[in-house]
Amino acid sequence: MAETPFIEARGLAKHFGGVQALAGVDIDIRAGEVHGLVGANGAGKSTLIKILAGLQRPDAGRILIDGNPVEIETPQQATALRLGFVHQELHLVPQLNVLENITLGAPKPTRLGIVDWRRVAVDVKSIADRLGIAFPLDAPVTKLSTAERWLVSIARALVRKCRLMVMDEPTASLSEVESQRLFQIVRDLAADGIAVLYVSHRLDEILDLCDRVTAFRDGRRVLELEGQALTRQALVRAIVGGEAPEALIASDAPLSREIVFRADGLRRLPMVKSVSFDLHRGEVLGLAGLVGAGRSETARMIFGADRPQGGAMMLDGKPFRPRSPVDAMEAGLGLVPEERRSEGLILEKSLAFNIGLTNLKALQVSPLLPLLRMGKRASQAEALVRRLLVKTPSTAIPVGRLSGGNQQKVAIAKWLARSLKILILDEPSRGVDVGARAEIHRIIRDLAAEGLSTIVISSDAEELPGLCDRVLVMCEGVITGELVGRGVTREAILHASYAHAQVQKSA
Amino acid sequence: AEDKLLLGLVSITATEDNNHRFIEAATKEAAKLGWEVSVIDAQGNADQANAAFQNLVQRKAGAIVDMVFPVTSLGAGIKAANDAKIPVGTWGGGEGAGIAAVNGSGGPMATPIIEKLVADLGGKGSVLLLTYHTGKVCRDREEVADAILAKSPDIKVTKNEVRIPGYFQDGAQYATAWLASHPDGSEPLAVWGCWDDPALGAISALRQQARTDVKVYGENGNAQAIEAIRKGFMTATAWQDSAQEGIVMVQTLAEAVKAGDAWKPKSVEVPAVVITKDTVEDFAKQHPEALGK
Amino acid sequence: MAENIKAGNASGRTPFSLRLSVLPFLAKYGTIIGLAIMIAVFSFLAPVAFPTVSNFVNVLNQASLGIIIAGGLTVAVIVGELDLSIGFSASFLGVLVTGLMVWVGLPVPIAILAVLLVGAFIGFINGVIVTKIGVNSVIATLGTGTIIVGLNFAYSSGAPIAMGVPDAFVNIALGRLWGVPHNVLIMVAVIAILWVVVERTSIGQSIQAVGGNPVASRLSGIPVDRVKIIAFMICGACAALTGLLLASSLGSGTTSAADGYLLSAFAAVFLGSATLRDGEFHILGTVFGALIIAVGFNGLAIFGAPTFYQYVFQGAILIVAVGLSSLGRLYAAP
Amino acid sequence: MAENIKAGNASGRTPFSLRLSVLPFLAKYGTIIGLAIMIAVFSFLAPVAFPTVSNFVNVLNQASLGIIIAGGLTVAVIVGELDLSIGFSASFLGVLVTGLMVWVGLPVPIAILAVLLVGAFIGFINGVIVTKIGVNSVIATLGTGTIIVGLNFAYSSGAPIAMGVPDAFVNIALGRLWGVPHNVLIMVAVIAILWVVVERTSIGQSIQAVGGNPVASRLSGIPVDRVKIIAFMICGACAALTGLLLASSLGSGTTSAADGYLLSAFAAVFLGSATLRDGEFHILGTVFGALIIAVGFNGLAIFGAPTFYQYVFQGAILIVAVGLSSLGRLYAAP
Ligand SMILES: Nc1ncnc2c1ncn2[C@@H]1O[C@H](COP(=O)(O)OP(=O)(O)OP(=O)(O)O)[C@@H](O)[C@H]1O
Ligand SMILES: Nc1ncnc2c1ncn2[C@@H]1O[C@H](COP(=O)(O)OP(=O)(O)OP(=O)(O)O)[C@@H](O)[C@H]1O
Ligand SMILES: [Mg+2]
Ligand SMILES: [Mg+2]
Repeated sequence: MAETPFIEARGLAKHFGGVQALAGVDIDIRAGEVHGLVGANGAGKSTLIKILAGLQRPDAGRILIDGNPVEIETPQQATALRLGFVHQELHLVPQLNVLENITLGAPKPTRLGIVDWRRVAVDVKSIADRLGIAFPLDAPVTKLSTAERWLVSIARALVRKCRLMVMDEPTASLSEVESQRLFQIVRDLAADGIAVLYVSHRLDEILDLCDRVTAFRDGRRVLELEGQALTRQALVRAIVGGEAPEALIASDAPLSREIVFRADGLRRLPMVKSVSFDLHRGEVLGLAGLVGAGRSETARMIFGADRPQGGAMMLDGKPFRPRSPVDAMEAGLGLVPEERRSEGLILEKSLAFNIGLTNLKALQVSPLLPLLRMGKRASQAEALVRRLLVKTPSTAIPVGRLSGGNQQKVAIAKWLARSLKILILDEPSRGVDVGARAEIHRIIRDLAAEGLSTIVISSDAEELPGLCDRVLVMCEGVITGELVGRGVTREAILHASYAHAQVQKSA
Repeated sequence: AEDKLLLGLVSITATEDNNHRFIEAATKEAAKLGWEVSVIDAQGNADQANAAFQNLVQRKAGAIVDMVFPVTSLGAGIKAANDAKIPVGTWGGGEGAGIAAVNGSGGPMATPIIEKLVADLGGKGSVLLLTYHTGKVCRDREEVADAILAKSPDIKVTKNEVRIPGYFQDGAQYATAWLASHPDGSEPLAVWGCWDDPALGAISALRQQARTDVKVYGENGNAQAIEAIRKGFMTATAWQDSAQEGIVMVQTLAEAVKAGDAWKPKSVEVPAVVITKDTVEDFAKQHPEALGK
Repeated sequence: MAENIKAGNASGRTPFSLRLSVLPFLAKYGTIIGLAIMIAVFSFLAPVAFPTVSNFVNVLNQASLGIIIAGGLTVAVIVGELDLSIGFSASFLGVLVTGLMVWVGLPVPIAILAVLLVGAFIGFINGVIVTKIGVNSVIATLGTGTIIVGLNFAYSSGAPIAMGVPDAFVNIALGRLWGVPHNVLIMVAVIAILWVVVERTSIGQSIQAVGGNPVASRLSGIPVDRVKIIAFMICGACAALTGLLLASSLGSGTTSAADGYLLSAFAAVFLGSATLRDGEFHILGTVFGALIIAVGFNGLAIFGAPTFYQYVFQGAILIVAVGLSSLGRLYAAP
Repeated sequence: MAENIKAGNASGRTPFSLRLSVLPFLAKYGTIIGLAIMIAVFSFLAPVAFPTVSNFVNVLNQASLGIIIAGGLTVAVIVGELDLSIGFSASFLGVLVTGLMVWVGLPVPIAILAVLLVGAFIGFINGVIVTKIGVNSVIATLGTGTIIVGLNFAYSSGAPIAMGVPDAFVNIALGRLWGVPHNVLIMVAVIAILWVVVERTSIGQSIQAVGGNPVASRLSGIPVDRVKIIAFMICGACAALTGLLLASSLGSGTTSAADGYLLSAFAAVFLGSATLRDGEFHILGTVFGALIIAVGFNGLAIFGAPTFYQYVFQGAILIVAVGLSSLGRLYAAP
């Protein structure tokens, strides 16, 4: 491992209005190392990365490459310096196909000025294979699932031969299989002498993958660890600035016998073949499985966002046929969707606006007069922001300005102002730091104790044990396993997901 | 029906009143001659007017009338008609190579109105001319106005250019601005619109400000203007008898069709009628059609 | 694939580091400063005629109808759709209202009410074509606008309806109350209502939400199609009001009298999006936008600039007024 | 805040489950089917004059200029911006090209080249205002368009330049080669070039990418501003070409001859976005859109429909043609 760092940042500072996103941080990344970067939501990780990428100019500080100071004012300059990025948010061009998205902005071979896509495809194929991209390269990206889109985004960074690869939460939307493949690629990159900066809230993968780890808190570097000192406990303490929050322990308390919701043979091809299950009052029901299992589609059907092609649903013993999310909400359902930016939030509107949106009727002066009580809207938003530990200067700023994890918390908060019977959370702790994740879990359990039934979809097998009373494992559009109480463990979930997949394959 | 002669009317905007009156009268007259009429609304677009000419040639029309488009903007259309030996008449489009019959040249209509304006002002004061350069008729009228006003150096002229669409608002807004620098009682004042509509816009501004010291003049004599004269808001306008022009145009073209190659281009103008408060009631009796349905 | 239109430019660019405190100020108040500079310059150039109370009242009066129609368009634009039919529909409804009074003999208030309802109905049709048939709003409203021109012609055959328009109707636009022209009072009332509806009611929040992100709105339980239809209906009703006030000021219904409002309303709405808020469409912004256009027009005409300059100035005002605030935004820190 | 315009409606809706195989077909070919139906109906109504080779050549000839300007606009719209200045700029450049020949005495090819460059330059200015000053393209191009109208007045004072236009210039648009009008040949060549540029070159990819997602494009190192400016320049050059071909076919430079192209180009571009692809703007779609409009105008004129019907039909054609394909898309399976 080389001793002179490939890239160093010295005293970087950046503020947005009154928010000090970075308050003079130092970091150095060596060639051939995987350097982890951790920190609570809003700690400044993405801001550092945006500065490296030429997307934002720092207020102070400088960047050195191979010991020489460099100016990075535009993404083109970052590219010229051979810095590659997988940003925290998806950035695909919906009109273009997979291949065009992967090679976006990269120079391409041409003949007489006309792009030679066949040669481009040959070049990209090897990278696609390494990532395990199974979908055709000429598929439109709009037809891909979230996870598949992430693979496109990662492939884009890999096509350009870079000397530094920065990955901002690349695995947030991936499940075990894809994650493992990605880790292998990261290790290969490092072995080739490339410096890797790796940001994640999943501490296990940080511990697993990284040679060295830097932790940020409130825009400052609070810790740098390597070797033996690199322990989970140390990381958690650095991130939350105190002791680790207590893990929830699954209870074996008997479930309520009262069935709130029942799905019977729900079908919407090609993703969902036949899904049947019961949901009890006050239950936290996990929905696990590999990416593409059809869980999100199932949730959308229950919420009335998509129409089932077959099967039936019952709510409180009565037939339930929501024709739109409006119907579902009137019946007491809520859904925190998978894609917070495109489905969950109105980015240019304020936090108060977003949180108030699901609750407009209740904010009216009277049911007949649609005037809104703006004061109540603001105080309600403020209460929820405090409850979910959202890091924001106020509830009046556009939600798009928050850090990724804090946006996720707002997407959840907007449902907590409503009184619900059933809340469905699709990947609720994606991009959320350990502290907040524990907080979200505690809130789910509290609500369950008050009688709310919850369905939690998660591709992170670590998340469901402890949180859920019961876990259903879904695979290729059908439910293939059920785990209850103390039987809900990471190993059991993974085993159930894979077992079925293997049966399918060998069949 | 196959050998019925087809008369094509290519209108700049068939939804405008004057155009409409011409079309109706021409259609009736053509029916008397046993002709069939086809009206194409080019929606203000010279290119579409050319296309319409070509389409009519395609249909082997017997005669085509260009309504209002200046002949200079119908090169391709007139060429196609000439090649097919179809006589072309222009109503308000002016004379030009390959044109068999002309009328509705609105320019001369401005003469009596502007002369009246100068007389009413007593040869001094300020006048606001609302112009529209893009239209040939309006440009011709403006030239007439310039020539006459040049002889009265004591009349100060302000010109403002209105737009289509938007002539009412423009007329009103220009009048508002002009009135601001021409307060009540300062001097004799008048507004002239190169056709009635901008003048009517100006009238709405005058009425909103309760200004009664400003004389307003229009051209064309549409129903609204006549009504404004009756109520005393407008001083004078010149009524273009577009219906009669339509009849005359059809008759002239009928002669041209008969004469064939021997035809010599001909201009047959129908004189305009000046309408003022004094003459409006008589006029209304004689031409009830001018007041609309 | 998503929303149709967005104000602002903001391609997520990175500004230079120049970030004086004047810049955010410029971003917010750029267009207003532009208006102020314009007023100052005109007052200097035409000190007698321009900066008088009566001239300002008159300008406001002239601008009123344009503000009303632009206010309605703002609602459509906030919900993320364009409405190109407003000018044609205002023209038609100006003809219709006089026709209903003169030919059908309806009393003035009934005729007005009927026409406002027809305006809202045209908006409803636009909304249905856009949401239920899924036609892009540019094409849909261009289509309905063209059809309305045809209807207008079929109704009036192009001739203005001038005879027998009741005085009560004409007085609506021409009268004054406490020295303030009715048009101005009506405009202020309409703007106040639109502002409250958009900013302070649940339907207004829904309109903003749908314009911001229709997918997220739907998943938040907002009936997206219905909200869009309502926005189109508000827009249509405002067009109807402008059409009938125009007919009232002219004392007649004229086939294409209000067609010109389409472009000026668009200019006002987009100018307004650069005012006070970051490239967001909003009612008050539109009012400012319309005022900038009206004051510019008035000032130039008073100053007596030749036609050529008027066009150049008007074009330049648009670019400079918005440019000031955009530059402020671009180069201020985000 | 993001891109300005998007075709299509796609509010992420869920279709009914009716999913006959005819629907995706309708979605793709709806507008083309609309065109075919229109041709069939007109052939039936006007069997002698409409369905003849010479009439089709005629229609194509008439549509050519509209297709060229709409093709250029398509490029601007693909990059995510509107250009409202094209009609005014085509009018101005038609006047300028005749002025350069008649008044300045420039030889025909030089005058043409000069005017094409001026057209591209206007596009460049538009692009700079939009990207570097950050003015929304609606306002920016409305502004430059208005300024261009003023320049046009300043240059020609509104009077057409008709005397002394060289025959060589007039023959450009009016001549034929192997029986095919020059206009058609030029149009085919322009469309072919535009198609190759947009679909098969790197700059075309960048144009599509920037229009699809400017932020993603910027992150990927595409020089977003430069790409937008280039798109505006292509659009401006096409407007110039249309303006000069129009001057050639009219035999004169006329102040506002080409203004009407703005609306028809928009109609063509948005109609085209419903053709073959899912609400995406593309060159071939625009050609179809323009053809639908031209065939509609021609058929109605030949059939001799009364004015009222002409407007209603034209409006309805827009809505039905796009509606067919949108409905197909809405109710076909995702
Ligand atoms: N464009 C912006 N405008 C205003 N504030 C911003 C902007 N971008 C970031 N911030 C603020 O800067 C702080 C740091 O944000 P950053 O995105 O760097 O956090 P992060 O460490 O990446 O968090 P996460 O783990 O949630 O992604 C946050 O408080 C955020 O609200
Ligand atoms: N719009 C679409 N069109 C076609 N196929 C799609 C679309 N969206 C998703 N898919 C397919 O659906 C699968 C993902 O389905 P779904 O999101 O329901 O599963 P999931 O179990 O929730 O997995 P994930 O964790 O990816 O959300 C992907 O494999 C993808 O191929
Ligand atoms: Mg982040
Ligand atoms: Mg999912």
